[in-house]
Amino acid sequence: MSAAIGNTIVSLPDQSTAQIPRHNYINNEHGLLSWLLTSDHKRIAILYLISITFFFFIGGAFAGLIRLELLTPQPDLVSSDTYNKFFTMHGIIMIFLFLVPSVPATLGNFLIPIMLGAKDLAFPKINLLSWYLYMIGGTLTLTALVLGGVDTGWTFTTPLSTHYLNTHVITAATAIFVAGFSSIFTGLNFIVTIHRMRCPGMTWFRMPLFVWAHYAASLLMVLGTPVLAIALTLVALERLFGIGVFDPTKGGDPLLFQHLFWFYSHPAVYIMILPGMGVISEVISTFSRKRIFGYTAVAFSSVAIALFGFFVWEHHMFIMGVSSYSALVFSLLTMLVAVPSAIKIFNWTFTLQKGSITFETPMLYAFGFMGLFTIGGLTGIFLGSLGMDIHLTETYFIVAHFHFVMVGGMLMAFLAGIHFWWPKMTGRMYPESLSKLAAVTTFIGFNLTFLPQFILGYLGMPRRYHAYPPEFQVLNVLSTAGATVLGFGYMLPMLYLAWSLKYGAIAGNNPWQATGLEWQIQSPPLMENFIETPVMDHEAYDYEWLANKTRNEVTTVG
Amino acid sequence: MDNALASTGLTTQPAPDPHPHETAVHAEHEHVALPQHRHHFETEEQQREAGSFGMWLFLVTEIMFFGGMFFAYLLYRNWYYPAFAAASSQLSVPLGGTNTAILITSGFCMALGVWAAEVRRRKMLVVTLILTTLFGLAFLGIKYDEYHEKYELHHIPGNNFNVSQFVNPAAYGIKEEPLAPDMAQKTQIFFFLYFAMTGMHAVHLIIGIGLLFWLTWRAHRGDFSSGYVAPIENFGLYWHFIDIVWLFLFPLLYLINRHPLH
Amino acid sequence: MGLSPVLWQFLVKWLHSSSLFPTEASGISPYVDALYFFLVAMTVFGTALVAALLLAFSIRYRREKSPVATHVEGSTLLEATWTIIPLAIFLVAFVWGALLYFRIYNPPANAMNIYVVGKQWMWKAEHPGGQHEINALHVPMGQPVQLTMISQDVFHSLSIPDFRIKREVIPGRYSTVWFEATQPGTYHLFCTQYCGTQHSGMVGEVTVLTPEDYEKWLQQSTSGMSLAQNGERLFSSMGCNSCHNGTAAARGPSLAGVYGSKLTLTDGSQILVDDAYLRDTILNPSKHVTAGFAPIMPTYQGQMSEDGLIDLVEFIKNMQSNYRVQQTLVTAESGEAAPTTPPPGTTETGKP
Amino acid sequence: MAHETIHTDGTQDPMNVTNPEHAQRHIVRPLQYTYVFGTLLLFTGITIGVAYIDLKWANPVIALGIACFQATIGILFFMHVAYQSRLIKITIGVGFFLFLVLVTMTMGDYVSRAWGMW
Ligand code: HEA
Ligand code: HEA
Ligand code: HEC
Ligand code: CUA
Ligand SMILES: [Cu+2]
Repeated sequence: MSAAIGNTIVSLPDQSTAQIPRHNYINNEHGLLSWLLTSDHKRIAILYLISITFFFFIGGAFAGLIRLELLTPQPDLVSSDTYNKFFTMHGIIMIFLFLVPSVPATLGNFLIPIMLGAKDLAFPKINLLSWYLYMIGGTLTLTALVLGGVDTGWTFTTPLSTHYLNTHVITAATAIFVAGFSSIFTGLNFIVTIHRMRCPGMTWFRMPLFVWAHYAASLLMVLGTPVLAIALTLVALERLFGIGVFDPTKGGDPLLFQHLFWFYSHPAVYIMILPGMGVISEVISTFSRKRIFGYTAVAFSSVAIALFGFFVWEHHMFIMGVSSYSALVFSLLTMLVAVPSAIKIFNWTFTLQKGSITFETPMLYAFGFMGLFTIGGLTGIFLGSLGMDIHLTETYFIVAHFHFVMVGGMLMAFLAGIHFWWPKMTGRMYPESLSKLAAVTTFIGFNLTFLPQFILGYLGMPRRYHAYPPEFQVLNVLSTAGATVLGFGYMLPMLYLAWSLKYGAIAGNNPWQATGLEWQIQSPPLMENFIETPVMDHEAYDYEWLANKTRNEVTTVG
Repeated sequence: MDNALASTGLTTQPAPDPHPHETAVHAEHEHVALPQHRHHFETEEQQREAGSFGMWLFLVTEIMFFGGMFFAYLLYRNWYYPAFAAASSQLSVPLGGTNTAILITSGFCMALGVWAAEVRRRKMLVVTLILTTLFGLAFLGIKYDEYHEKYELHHIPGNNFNVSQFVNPAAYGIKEEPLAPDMAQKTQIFFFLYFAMTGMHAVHLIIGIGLLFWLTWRAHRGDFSSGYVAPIENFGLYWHFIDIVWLFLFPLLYLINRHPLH
Repeated sequence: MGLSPVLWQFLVKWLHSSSLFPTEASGISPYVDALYFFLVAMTVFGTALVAALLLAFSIRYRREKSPVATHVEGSTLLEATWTIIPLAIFLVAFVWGALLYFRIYNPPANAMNIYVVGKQWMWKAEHPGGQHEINALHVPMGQPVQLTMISQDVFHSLSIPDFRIKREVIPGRYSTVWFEATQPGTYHLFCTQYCGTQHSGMVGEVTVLTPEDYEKWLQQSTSGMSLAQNGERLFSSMGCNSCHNGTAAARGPSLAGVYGSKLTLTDGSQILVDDAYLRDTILNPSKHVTAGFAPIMPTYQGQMSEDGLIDLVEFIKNMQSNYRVQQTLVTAESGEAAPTTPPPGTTETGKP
Repeated sequence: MAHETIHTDGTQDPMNVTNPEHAQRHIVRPLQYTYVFGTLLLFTGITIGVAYIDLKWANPVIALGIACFQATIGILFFMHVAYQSRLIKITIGVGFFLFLVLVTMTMGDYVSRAWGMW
């Protein structure tokens, strides 16, 4: 039954006879309430997918407004207060309501139990609670927005946020506090599930790398997020009572807030990237039909990133008046934390060697990820290097750096994952050529948007600027032009994925001929995933095992 | 055990079965299914261990949560030691000490409660839970009294905060060295941390007491007297954790410098 | 080409007005740029390497060419290679960057000092001669200039891209940065730390003058009083001289020559007196009490602006003898307007 | 962190079947609780008593030492960690370790700052 050799591995069932399985998690129960009260991890994943997409487009709309304002050097489109609210809302929404939950809460939620051979996450109700917390956090953010917005920047710098602004800081802080607990509970659920719910035979080193990456990210969520929670609580209290923990005139230290904030927010960037790295591992392996090169190295590098990620937060404060000696230590540690990422990139690259590579859409996104994340990561080295950071910090260089890792890296990985698992989640294929177009469009648009920003940054254009000297205009125009292309590139998947829900080709169990447990069950899966508890009797990414299995299978769709 | 299962680990071995996923039925591990057994766990043992592991992870997040405040405390105590010492002397050691004892006792009752659930004694469990609740309430009562006193002395940080007591203790009949006015201002940071830390602790207690009511009711109904002890056990962990936080708060806040200054 | 004429104009304008990197207008710029080029080379090399490998493998092992994948487990040698080589490169970046950092943030001893106060949303520079300027900074060429900066409200950050320097301006604490301008001209001065509504308006111009022009400029823009002279006035009007008058009966220590010396505190520790210490001891005198004195000095927190503090600091810095202090005492007494000081033994009740 | 995962070949480690984390359920007897209870009370008394004696720098050290000791026995016996699996012990260890990272690395900054606060 193996697919004929061509430039693709897609093996769809015969479309004239194929059907979506009669029983699956989607049609198991009906009605809105059956979704809102579900405790099925797959349904919760779908709830998350819908909500984060919603917030992504809101965040994206703000990005569009930012770029529009920056088209001209004059402050002409909106007032500076409004502009400040734009980038604050953009940052808060994109980070806390989109990127942090993006892959873990959707794909992770959907796949981790299946990949481990479990029926559900360890605490299904807490999983649902976590979605509700997320929604409360999101609603509060929207409330803050509707009431007039916040203009602290996503970093809530004290004493600005505590004493000098009269916008809805407390509402926004509460929103993030609540959303933070949603993330803590997701992480907690994953860790317990990974430790406790693996099916027989599923040893640590038989787990897909996707699960390893999520394990590492979950550690960060569980250990880091509470510190953000307390930092924001203190901000809210200080705002309410004006006590002075962060107020220098009353003897407090504003840098204390920075320490607490970045103690979470640096690890948070790894919360954002690690799950994406998990996606890339799956995609690369599947489309080169090979086990990931250096499986253990990739697995351990995830854990190493999680561990070292906790020791470098001060690199966000290098010029803020921290001690030079401790800056030295943190700069050194920053260099160390970059190495595991390099290990991963090279292992993925060498997975291709001697493979049998095809170029379906998820693979294109994965290639995009590798190139852009490398640039983004290496520009992180610029910032970690003390003397260079002095010139680059607080300029567009930083903006470019983090959009390269977050948008070029994580968002690409998210889209790779969504396309890759779309057939599993919905039972239908997305339209292949249109999606390739979207992938290429985003890649081009992305580079056009953010490459000029590196140059702008080195030229010295400060970030969070509403108006700027006229000589920076050309690069800004390029950037805005790119953002338009990019926005178009992101609208496309939205549209055709929605279209495919009804009209897409029926995917069958395993359109990619992939090895993961999730591909051995029907798509969309059953309510409790497996008819019988599976037994893992082979290594992860064992394509020979898959070939044997397929050879012996009588029918594909039963 | 289960070597039969493990021997299927060879990857090259052809799998003639169209459904290679064997059911993992392990008779010797199957306990009598309790009504509380959640469907997605293989065994009840697994469920119980997952529960306590999850609870511990949650407590670890709590460590980090309180950790942020403990760090702020450490920093400012080192910077403004005289202010911290003077302000700390305003707290009542008898009340704080009593509260410590009360909380330890309530923890002891909780521990007995876990035992009672484990040996399936319904009455005993209910009684210990009620005692735990009562001691928790007593703690809050005393705490309220202390807060109230601070309120009357204008020691609540904010607009009404007043440092005159530290600048001029003699006028208040307090035998303490006066603080310089600028240092006296810093007592506000102490009191802020005092209220933030004990307040956060109290919030945890209040949540705990809420849960205790619910658990007592369920225990009374007999939910936990048939071998299903996980909720009691996990709540016990939470309760003890709050006690332990207090065991640090008490010396740090109340006992900074109790011997006369030289 | 379908390039729109508008865009074309922009491109031409840009090519004329600015290159890919900013002017090198300070002594440190070439060093920063050197590190930058190294890092750019690293990025280009790393990205090219990854891209080349991806491309080569994609072509060589695409499905048409390589229908069946060959199993490869991994290779310790390769893992070691791509652990050690990037690590080595990153460590070079670390050492290089660290050397530069200490160079940019440690001013040479002969640097002239200019004070900068940041507030929402303007920069105020104060030259020792008393020249004040708003959103502008005039500096001489070829001479190391140290900026001693403080913020009156929130975090700001002073950035001069063409000098490749930047430093956060912190509320409640002096921070410093230094540079040596090498080219006359005007350069951007930005506030780069987000500081509220008009953050993007908190910009100014740095004008680098030849030493002669600078002298001329100083002459023209003087307001008559130097910072130290202002400080002297404050020293008597705030009543500092009632305690710090250098007489045997004085309740406070003599401040002559205190700047740059090492003080022993009551708890036995030693501390170097610098600008930051002087400022802090005026606002929080009881935080570090000099050995042999009682903590009776009142706090001036909230009674003095950052400008006033700078004047006082500048005055104390320049105080080599108590002569001038005693002068202020004499004038004060003869004018019958004795400075109000708290009576000995009692201290003011700090109102919140 | 993958402490219990030595068997990469997977042949000896059919996880959830015999969970190596699986610890014997141990019911702590009330008498033992009483001992712990007594010790906790005793040390609360000691910590109060010691606070009234001037021991210079040793005062806070002793107070914290006692608090740590109390916390340890509370965790070990009231919270049953002494009888728990290694996994749980490690989890708690990680929590405290990370708290120490937060404290020491941040303090490192404050202590080594040159602005004379120390
Ligand atoms: C997903 C998010 C993400 C990720 C993964 C990273 C990854 C990294 N970041 Fe980034 N960062 C952010 C998001 C992220 N960052 C954000 C949001 C900010 C700004 C916050 C704000 O102020 O608003 C920021 C800011 C920021 C700063 C602070 C700058 C400042 O404010 O002054 C620094 C400084 O060190 C830094 C460094 C790094 C480093 C060293 C990495 C490393 O982990 C990168 C490691 C990866 C690689 C190194 C690439 C792979 C390597 C190779 C393929 C080898 C190449 C081969 C050879 C050299 C031979 N980042
Ligand atoms: C996940 C994180 C994430 C993502 C995906 C993005 C995506 C984008 N970001 Fe953003 N960005 C941040 C995180 C992110 N950003 C953060 C953390 C900051 C710092 C904030 C701060 O300083 O506090 C920032 C700041 C930031 C700035 C700097 C602002 C400043 O400092 O003054 C800019 C400027 O160009 C920018 C641009 C963009 C662009 C063009 C995109 C594009 O990729 C977006 C493309 C998507 C779209 C364009 C959406 C398309 C859809 C529509 C337009 C339809 C909308 C329709 C309806 C709502 C009906 N971002
Ligand atoms: C009531 C008396 C009094 C007044 C008024 C006073 N001081 Fe002081 N000052 C002291 C004493 C006593 C000390 C030493 C103890 C200490 O460090 O607190 C001191 C210490 C200092 C020091 C630290 C240097 C050293 O040698 O210890 C400086 C600087 C200083 N004062 C500056 C000022 C300035 C500037 C003013 C006015 C704005 C002022 N003082 C007003 C009494 C006073
Ligand atoms: Cu001042 Cu930005
Ligand atoms: Cu970081």
